[in-house]
Amino acid sequence: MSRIIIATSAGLAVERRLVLQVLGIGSLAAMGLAAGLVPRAQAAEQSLAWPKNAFAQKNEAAALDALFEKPIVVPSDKISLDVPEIAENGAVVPVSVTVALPNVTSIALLIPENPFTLAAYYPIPEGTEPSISCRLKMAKTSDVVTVVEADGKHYGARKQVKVTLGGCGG
Amino acid sequence: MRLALILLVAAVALTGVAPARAATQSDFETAYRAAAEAERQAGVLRNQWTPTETALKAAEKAAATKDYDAAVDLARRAQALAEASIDQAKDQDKLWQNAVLK
Amino acid sequence: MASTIRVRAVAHGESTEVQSLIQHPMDSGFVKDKDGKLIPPHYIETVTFDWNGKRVFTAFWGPAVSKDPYLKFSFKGGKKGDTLKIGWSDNEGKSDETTATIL
Amino acid sequence: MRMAIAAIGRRAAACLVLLLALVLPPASAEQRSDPAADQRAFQAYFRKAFPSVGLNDFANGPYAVDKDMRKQWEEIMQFPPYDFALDDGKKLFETPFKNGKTYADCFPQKGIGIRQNYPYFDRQTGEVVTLDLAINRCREKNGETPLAYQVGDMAAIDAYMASTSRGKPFAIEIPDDPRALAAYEEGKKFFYARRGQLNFSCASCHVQAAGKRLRGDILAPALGILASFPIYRSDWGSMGTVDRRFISCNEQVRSVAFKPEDALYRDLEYFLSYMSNGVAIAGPGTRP
Repeated sequence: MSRIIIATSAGLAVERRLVLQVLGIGSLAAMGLAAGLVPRAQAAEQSLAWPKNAFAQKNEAAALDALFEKPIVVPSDKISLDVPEIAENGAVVPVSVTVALPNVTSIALLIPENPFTLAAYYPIPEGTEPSISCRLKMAKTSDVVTVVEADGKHYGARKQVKVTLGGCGG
Repeated sequence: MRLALILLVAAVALTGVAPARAATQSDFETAYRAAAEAERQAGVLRNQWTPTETALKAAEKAAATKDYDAAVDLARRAQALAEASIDQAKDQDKLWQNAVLK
Repeated sequence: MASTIRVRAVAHGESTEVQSLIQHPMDSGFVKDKDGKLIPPHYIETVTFDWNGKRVFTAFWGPAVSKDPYLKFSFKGGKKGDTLKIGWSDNEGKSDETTATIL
Repeated sequence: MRMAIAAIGRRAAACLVLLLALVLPPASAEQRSDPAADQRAFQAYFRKAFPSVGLNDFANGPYAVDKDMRKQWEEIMQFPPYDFALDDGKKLFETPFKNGKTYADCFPQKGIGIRQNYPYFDRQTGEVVTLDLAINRCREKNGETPLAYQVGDMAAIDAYMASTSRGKPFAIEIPDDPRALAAYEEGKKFFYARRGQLNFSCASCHVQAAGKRLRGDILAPALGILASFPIYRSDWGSMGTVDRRFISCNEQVRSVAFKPEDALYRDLEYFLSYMSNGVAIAGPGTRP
């Protein structure tokens, strides 16, 4: 109920952000201060086991809920998500994320059109740059979504990658 | 035009013959032998097609289940494909020169 | 048996850039073999990087990470000659680890 | 007197040539064979079609002609997936056979930096010898079983040998020997002749449609196409040799492929490599 799917266009993003603030207050009230009372270090430690439940989810909302406990994801232009427009091969799609936000504690990568949505989750310890590159498989054309946790808040960015049938060429 | 005529004749022949009597093992063997021979010739020209091989195998399979109608059909298809590949090889034996970068 | 892990760690001023490549099939569980049977999922779940006993990076992966997975990140600290310890473990309980010298 | 004999001889020779021309029309095609002229026309075509691509960059196939693909490739090349094969290949290459000899003993310059000279025409046996064939002959000569072509150890050894030749331009020679010219012509014909139910030639994709998209892929220009071999193809998820590529290309146009190292494939490799003389070896490489 409190989660917002990230918008792609800037205009929509602003609109959503206003909505978010309203919802944000609501959800904060609903949850009480419990979440805020968990010290960051402890939260980081807890996250250091492979998040089995999150990796088992088959849609974006469920995966994010499992990973972050109903996060409010705000689109952010401080996240640069670098993916190809057209994947040369869906089996190997280079993905890079660089975040220009302070106190980043994790970076998650999701591919909503894949059988399992969550592709990779990177807790970022203190002293490690909030910037990663890896290669992911994509079953078909989909958005690649990144959700970044920073100062206990959640920020997102997404971009579409077209995956076409290969099998020839070279 | 000629192709249309051939097809027409073939269609008439098929509709005329097929319902009259089901294909026998010997029909299959005749059709298969002809197809295999055409495919062998394509092999000599080093120009076999994979769909021909697929059709030949499917024909064998159909014959093994005694579905001779299907087996004959598949063998004839294999023969047509093999003959097309032979034609291709013979045509390309000269035509390839037109494609050479000069 | 050669290591399944390749690491290139280079110190640039205050931080160290780490790139790694791990030899692993990363089978998704959705691909069929030649006989049409599904290849069961087999993928790395966790990769860890330690520098001077400090955990500088953890990767949690699912089956959507590509075969022979590649990873790049940077951490503050690390200098030429320091060692980096890298380890992975997969969903079948297999694992490997190696050490690399920062260049 | 001597002049008369010479005159008769000349006339007889002329008759013989005429007779031969009548009896053996295909021989005239071979007589017209001019590999050097073919090569000039071939390279000029691609240089004109892709004016911004440097000669050596043709080795990089689709990545030379498409910006978005190139960016993905550069990212992949930060840690190329053929690294494991390269290391395996070096180890295999350096491991002695049971008789104590090594691959190095079979090759000129101990096998280092020679990839650009393959395939070559062997005047003793009258056939085209590719690097892969030479590797297996080396094994057999030393009492070892030949390796399977296309993948695995063969691709790994290729990868290592190619890596020692990086930057060295293809330098294929076609000796003045009718058998060598015949092999070259066979390869050339194979390249340009349409085959398979889809009626494609190698040239349909890699000349006429080079640089264009076919389904999800960008088709590599034929010039320099073998300079990056062996390749790690993401589509295969593994390494493959020239044979593997030829066989998969043939199958894609629904043509029954030949066995690896079939004389036709060796001739094709001979032709294609000769067309790419001057393009530097860049293997091993990666492809989508």
